[in-house]
Amino acid sequence: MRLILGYFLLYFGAIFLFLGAFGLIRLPDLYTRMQASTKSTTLGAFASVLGVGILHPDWFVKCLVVALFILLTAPVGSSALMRAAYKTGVPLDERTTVDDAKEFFGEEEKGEAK
Amino acid sequence: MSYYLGSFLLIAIGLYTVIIKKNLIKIVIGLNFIASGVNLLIVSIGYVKNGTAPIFSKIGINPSAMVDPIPQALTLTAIVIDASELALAVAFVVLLYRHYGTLDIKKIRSLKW
Amino acid sequence: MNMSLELLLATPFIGGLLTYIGGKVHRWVRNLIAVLFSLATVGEMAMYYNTTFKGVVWGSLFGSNLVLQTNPITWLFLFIVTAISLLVIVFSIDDMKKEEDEIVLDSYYMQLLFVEGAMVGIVLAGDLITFFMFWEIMSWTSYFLIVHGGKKSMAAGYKYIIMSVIGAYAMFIAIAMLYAKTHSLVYSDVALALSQASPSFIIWTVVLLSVGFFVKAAVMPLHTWLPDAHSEAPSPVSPLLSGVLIKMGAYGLFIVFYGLLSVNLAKNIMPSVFSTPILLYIIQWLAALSIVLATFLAIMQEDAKRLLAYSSVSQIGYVVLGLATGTSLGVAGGLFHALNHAIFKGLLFLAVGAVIYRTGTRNMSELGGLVKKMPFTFTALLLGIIALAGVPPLNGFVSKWMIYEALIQKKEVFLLIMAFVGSTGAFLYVYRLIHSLFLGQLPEKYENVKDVPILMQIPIWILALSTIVYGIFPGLAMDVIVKGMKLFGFTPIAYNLFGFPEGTAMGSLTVINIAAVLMTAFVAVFIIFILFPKTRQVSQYDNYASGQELTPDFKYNYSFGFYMSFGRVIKPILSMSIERVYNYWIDAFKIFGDYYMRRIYTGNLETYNSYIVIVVTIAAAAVLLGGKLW
Amino acid sequence: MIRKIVYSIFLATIVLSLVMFFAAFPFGQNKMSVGEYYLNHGVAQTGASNIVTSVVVDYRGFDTLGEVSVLFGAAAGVAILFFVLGENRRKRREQVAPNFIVRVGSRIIFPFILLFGTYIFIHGHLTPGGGFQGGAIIASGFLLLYLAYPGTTVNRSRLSMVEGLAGITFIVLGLYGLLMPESSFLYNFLPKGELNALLSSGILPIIYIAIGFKVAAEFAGIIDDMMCEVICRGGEK
Amino acid sequence: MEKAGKLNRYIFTVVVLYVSWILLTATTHKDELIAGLIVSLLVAIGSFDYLSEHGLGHFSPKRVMYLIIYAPYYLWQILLANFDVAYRVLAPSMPIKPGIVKVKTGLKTDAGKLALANSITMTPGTLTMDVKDDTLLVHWIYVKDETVEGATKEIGTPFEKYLKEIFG
Amino acid sequence: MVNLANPILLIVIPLLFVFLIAFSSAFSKSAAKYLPIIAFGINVVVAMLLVPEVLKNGLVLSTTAGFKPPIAIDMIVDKLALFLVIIASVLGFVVSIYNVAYIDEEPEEKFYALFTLLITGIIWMIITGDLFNLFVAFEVTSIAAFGLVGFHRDKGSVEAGFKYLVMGAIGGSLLLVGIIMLYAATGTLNIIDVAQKSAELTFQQKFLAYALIFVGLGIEGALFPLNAWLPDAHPAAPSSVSSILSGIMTTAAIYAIIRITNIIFDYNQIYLFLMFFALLTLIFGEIAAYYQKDIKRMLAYSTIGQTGLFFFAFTIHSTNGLQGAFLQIINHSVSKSMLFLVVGAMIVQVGSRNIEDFVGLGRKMKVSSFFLAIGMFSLMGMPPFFGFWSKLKIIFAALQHSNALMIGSVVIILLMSVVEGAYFFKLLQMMFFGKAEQDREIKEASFGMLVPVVILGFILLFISFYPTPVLDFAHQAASDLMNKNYINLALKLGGL
Amino acid sequence: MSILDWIYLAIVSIGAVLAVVRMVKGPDVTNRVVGLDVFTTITVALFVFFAMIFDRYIYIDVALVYGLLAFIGVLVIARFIERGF
Ligand code: NA
Ligand code: NA
Repeated sequence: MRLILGYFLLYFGAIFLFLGAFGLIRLPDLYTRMQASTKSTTLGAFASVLGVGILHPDWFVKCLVVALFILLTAPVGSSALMRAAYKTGVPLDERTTVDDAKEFFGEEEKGEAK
Repeated sequence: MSYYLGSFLLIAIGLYTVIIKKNLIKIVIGLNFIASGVNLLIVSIGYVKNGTAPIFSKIGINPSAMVDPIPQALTLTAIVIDASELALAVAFVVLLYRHYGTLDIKKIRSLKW
Repeated sequence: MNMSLELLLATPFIGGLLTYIGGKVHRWVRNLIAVLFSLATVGEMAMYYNTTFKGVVWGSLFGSNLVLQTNPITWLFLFIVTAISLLVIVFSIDDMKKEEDEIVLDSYYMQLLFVEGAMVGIVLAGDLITFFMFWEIMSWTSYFLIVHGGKKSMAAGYKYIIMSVIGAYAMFIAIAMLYAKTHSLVYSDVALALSQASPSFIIWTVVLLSVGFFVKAAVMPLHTWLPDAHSEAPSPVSPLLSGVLIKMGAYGLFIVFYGLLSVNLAKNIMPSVFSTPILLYIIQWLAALSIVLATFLAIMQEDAKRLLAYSSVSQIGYVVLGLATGTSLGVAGGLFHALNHAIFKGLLFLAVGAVIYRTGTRNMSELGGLVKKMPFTFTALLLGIIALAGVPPLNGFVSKWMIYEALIQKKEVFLLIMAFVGSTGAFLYVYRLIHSLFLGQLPEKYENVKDVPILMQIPIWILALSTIVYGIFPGLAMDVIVKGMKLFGFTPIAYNLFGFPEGTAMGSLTVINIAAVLMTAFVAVFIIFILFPKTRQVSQYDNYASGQELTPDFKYNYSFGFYMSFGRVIKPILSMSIERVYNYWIDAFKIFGDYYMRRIYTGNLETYNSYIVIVVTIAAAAVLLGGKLW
Repeated sequence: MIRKIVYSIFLATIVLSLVMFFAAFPFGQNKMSVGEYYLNHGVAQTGASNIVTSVVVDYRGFDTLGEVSVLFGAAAGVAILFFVLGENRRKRREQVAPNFIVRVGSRIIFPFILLFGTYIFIHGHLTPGGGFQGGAIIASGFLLLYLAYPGTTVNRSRLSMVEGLAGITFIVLGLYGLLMPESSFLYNFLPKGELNALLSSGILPIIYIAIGFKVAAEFAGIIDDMMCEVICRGGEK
Repeated sequence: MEKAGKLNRYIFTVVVLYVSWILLTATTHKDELIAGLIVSLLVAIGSFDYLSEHGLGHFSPKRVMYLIIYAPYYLWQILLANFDVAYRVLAPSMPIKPGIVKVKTGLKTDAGKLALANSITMTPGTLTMDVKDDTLLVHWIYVKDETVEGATKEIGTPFEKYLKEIFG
Repeated sequence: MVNLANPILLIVIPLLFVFLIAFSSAFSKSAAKYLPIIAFGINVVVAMLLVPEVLKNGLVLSTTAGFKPPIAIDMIVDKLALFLVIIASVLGFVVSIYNVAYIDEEPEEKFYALFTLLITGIIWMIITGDLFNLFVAFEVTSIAAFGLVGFHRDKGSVEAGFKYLVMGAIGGSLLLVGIIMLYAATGTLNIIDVAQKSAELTFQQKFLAYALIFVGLGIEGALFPLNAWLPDAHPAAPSSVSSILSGIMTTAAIYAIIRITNIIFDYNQIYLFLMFFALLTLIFGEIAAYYQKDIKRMLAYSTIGQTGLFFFAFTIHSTNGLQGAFLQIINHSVSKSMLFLVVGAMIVQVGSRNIEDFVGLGRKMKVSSFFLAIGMFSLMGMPPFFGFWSKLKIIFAALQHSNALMIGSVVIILLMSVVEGAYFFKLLQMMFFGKAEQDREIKEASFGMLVPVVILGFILLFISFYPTPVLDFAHQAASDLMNKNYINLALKLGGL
Repeated sequence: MSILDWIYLAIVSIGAVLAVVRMVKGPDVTNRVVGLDVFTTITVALFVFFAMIFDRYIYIDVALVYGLLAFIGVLVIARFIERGF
């Protein structure tokens, strides 16, 4: 049972790790790529590490620490990166419908100038 | 052998960079390539087939199945030294940029002859 | 006895240091110490004069054993060194007063005494290392003396020190080669080693040593430093340089050829020409060329001191020519001429120095007519030029005569002719000198010129008297020379106080007899000169040139370009100036440095990094080629 | 272009010669001589379960002293190069990070990073971690803080004090070994303890803690200088 | 809500760190526990100011309870998000309609806003780029509603009700 | 009671002071100024205490961590190392005094810490008995030097510092590769152990490792063409630092080459290979020095030339040659350090590094100029100064082998000595006999800067007039190295 | 290592390779960094996996350190992308 659950988590993680990377290749612009990669790899790593924890119950606590760490840090990194990308003018895909960011950052620039 | 070759290539790429590239940052990166190559070489030297890390974290680990601990220790030292050099190099680059307004090494030659 | 030699060597050095310290007290203290210590050196020299001593080994204070030795020849040179140094120091006291900076003077006297000490060391040295050490000390201390003379002297001094260093290093190689062979550089050991060495080794060492001595002795083509240095140096230094310092080269040659290498040995290992070993024969030719070319150059000079400087090159040529004959007579003549030249050239430089002291110029075309204003200096200079020209009864005559005689006996006709040409030429330039300075018209601005102060007169007088004493009593010098040469394996030549008795190698030569004949002739000519009508005295403004009235600027210029027409004749010879060759090398060096060296230190980091890679590549290639890169 | 080709050939030569050399010492082959001694005696002699640590801090502790000095030198060098007078340094306080997520995220993670760094260097003798890794992690916490709050200032004289004191501790511990009968620098004079226990292997953990503090202080100093260079001077130019 | 007192926050930090230490070392060995306490006490000195504004207030039962409820919900959302991503990445037609929209939030504390931002990032189709005052900037992979109100309702509201309780 | 005659103290005590400087800077600004003086004062004492020990036993070996080499790192002080350690400590002491008056730029405490670290690293390089530890010491030295070269932070300093750093870093890495190759071949890092265990390797195998070590150390050791950083870095650094860089740092690197060559790679071909570099170094250093307008740059190139000279002496590979090399090292260390200190003081007064501006300085700064002259004379090898004896020994040793190569080398050496004379005399003549166009307000160097100069000057004069003990000691050290006594003694004492 | 482990390794490795592809392709710095970020996350997971395979508990610490440094690295890079030096 433990073995099955462990390997399930491990494989579940592996698949999403793969998917995240695949999205990186397939999706058209940076922003959508990041959408895919952030969610998938985080979950993938999270599940994968927990899987190890379950397969090796002595280590469960430590694995949990690693998994939580990943869960906590990944979104922060991604948002910082995407913001930076937008601010340096990394192009959006042509299918993009709305762009409130211009306004959002525009105000900010003004705010800074004060 | 392949690991050795990898480290040699890293060293060679690094050397190539410091000779051919004109950008200060690239030169610094080249230095880092060389250093990484050397570190990889050191670690590869110490590797013993099927050896494990030389840590007796449990009772009864057989020391004869372990890799050579010396290269690992040396790498540890070398890495810190490389990091130190890197930090200083970056500091120099920043200052050079301030003084010369360029990162092109060809233009930074007020000292010659 | 041991101690005294050390004392003799130490006295000038200690004196030099004390002078410097004394200068901080008062300039008279300094001057007194300088005079007293040089006097003491002369005294010590006199005390042990003409004694033979060998292999005095002095402690290890300087890192290696300081080996000292004496023999009559060394005493001859020590006499020259100490005596002239003393006179120069005395002369300096007034002459150098014009230097305002007392500090400069403190170091000036110190350096004078150091040069003296270094030369004493060279002469007393009993091994080549001691010799070389003092040789180098002499080079740089004398360099400092030369550059005391102002802006131009710096270039001169620079040339001097560089050439000296080159010469010294040539010597150095030879000394090191000898050391590798014998592990002892004491003269006797070296001589022993040379007697068993291969001919090529001997030739190499001897040639290299000679190069060092040639530079110092200013034998052509290594003379180029001398005219500048001797003329630009301060007045009192010139006699020391011309009179004494260049003799160290002659002394060195003597030591090498007759101390380390015996004539017989030389004859055995190399072919002979005119029964002279080829090496010596070549040296003879170099010396003869020096005599002739330097004479021509002296004739062409406008600067009094420069004229004397070239004269020195030519006169030292006689010394070397004599030394290189390899016969008793020639070598004795050479040694004697070394002494004589020291005396009369010292005298001439001091006399010209006296004129410069009063007039402030040494350009001959700006001078003239000083005979009435400086009669004493005139007399001294007259004696000097007579001695130089080799006219009896003054001292230049006997030594030159000995050299001629030696050449005649060896049947070296060409050399003899060249030596004669040199002597004839000497008449031309010495006449020029005395005429331009003392005869003719007196420029207006020198109306109030007086003779020099007594302290400057004394050294001049002493030298002037010496020209007469050694001229009339050559035996005084021959005493030492012959005694010394015996130690070096020469057959002694017979001599007496007045010259050479009949039936000796010299034939018969008694200066008094010759002088009597000449005096008679001179008196006859003088009487004729008095009796016959004289040329009319003309006011100095009362002359014209090409129908134009001369402006005061030009009015004294009749002595400018005195031998111009003669100059045109010899110009092609002079244009082969050795100096051009030197300049060519200097230019080449500059181009090398400026053009090629810049391409190495480019300031380009990539290039620098590539050097590293290239060196590693060379090593790697060597490994790949199986280590057979060399 | 020719230059590039020529140097490529040169480098290829170098690589080839290296390959030739190492052909005699194949990868994975046991080349140990002294290393074997460490593996066999390390635990008994030093009490550290991590033999790398026993090499780093004990057998070759002197290398580590050097390494610490190198880092110290680099920090001092950076401080020299980025030296800014006090007035300029104060300018930095006014800066705010515009990025909310980074700001708040970093703030929350910061204490855990400190804790984790400490964990790493305290367990240096038991795990692959050690003073350097721990110190570097702590310093990276400071880096994070700077990213969040560019106005952050560290008390530089306190940093100097920490790095100085840590260095002094290292050396004084080493010098104490000279007082032992073995009279040897860095002699491990404390009891070795039980294998894999936190309190084991004598002076090793103490040294590693000192190194941890030192490295943290030095990297923090370097980061502080670099940030100051970017921010304080950035305004000037 | 104003900041808690210094001591309060310090103790909170020590507790959090000490728990983390125990998790990290994953042992109850006496030495480790003592060392952990010392380390937590020391580290907290330098860092309590950064960790939290509420201090021990975070341990109020209500907050802990909501947290316990929120955690599985959050994980579930992540799971959904990933299937969503998988769908969009793998579907041949690539059903995307990206856009950047603004989302309003009623959360007041920084921690709360961060939690919201992170939650949005980790959940289906959205990624927070920045937060300012009460506005979140969100990249949406399939824009359903371009207005601020609509977007807020679609993206923010589901999380906000829990987070409001947890971070107040 | 602790035995103070312990080589390890030579490194550890100054290092302790490095950290003390950092520590004290938190409380007091001025303590940092004086701590280096104390540190190197102690070092001089320790070095002196080692003298009788070394003379008695041939060498003193000190292990670390309570284990014998090759298990642990050891420090070995033999006669030769002692020689250099004394020079380094004395220079450290003297130049630290100079710094008190000389350094007036912030951040001072960092300067003092790095300065102390620099000399510590140099001593470390000299006495370590372990190859990797040598690399570490090399890096300690380099990193301190990089920072110090950039100390002024102006355009030139930064450029020089960066170039030096890049070349030094490449050098360090190559050195490390060479060391690692030896480790791969022998499984040990102790120099003597490596020598023993690498005995069965072929020359060809060893050569590449050697070349890498040589290049690495050669960069620091200023060997042509690896020395391009030097003429930039030495002038850019504060003069007191240049004094150490020129005086002992390059020497320490060369010494490391000498020792490693002698112990591990003692092949005739290698000496030939090295001689080639030595002569090129000499030629390019001296000729380039001749053209310099910047006085410190001139001295820096002169350092290259001098390095070439003593390195050549080493490649003669005979006791006499080594003796000459060691004598020349002493001569160069003392003289060149003194020159840099004097020149530093002069630059402070003149406000320029251009040689033209030094005209007439001989009259204004009499004491400084006097010692400048003495130093230059000794470097030129003019008797009666010490340099004469070293040059003499080198030439004599070279001509002991009367083959064309040696004779040619001697000719080159002497020609380059002429060039050296040419530029030194040019400067001296200008200083002493030239006259400045306008009168300048120039005073003698301050007392604090004069004292170190005078100390070094008197050391130079003393060994000039009483060189016998130094000559003898150098001879013993040389014969120890040639006879490999070093190895035997270390084996006996170290229990390898 | 069982066959299951090998398959896991294969899947994850392909993911890592794809991430590297993005790193190499770019086309801009940000894209590369995203590739790097994915790559590091995968590596962290792999570290933990290897800890299990080789039965070395301590590798997990390595994973943690690696993850931490990668995180800070991304933040630093993001900052520099955004604001330059
Ligand atoms: Na460790
Ligand atoms: Na390096």
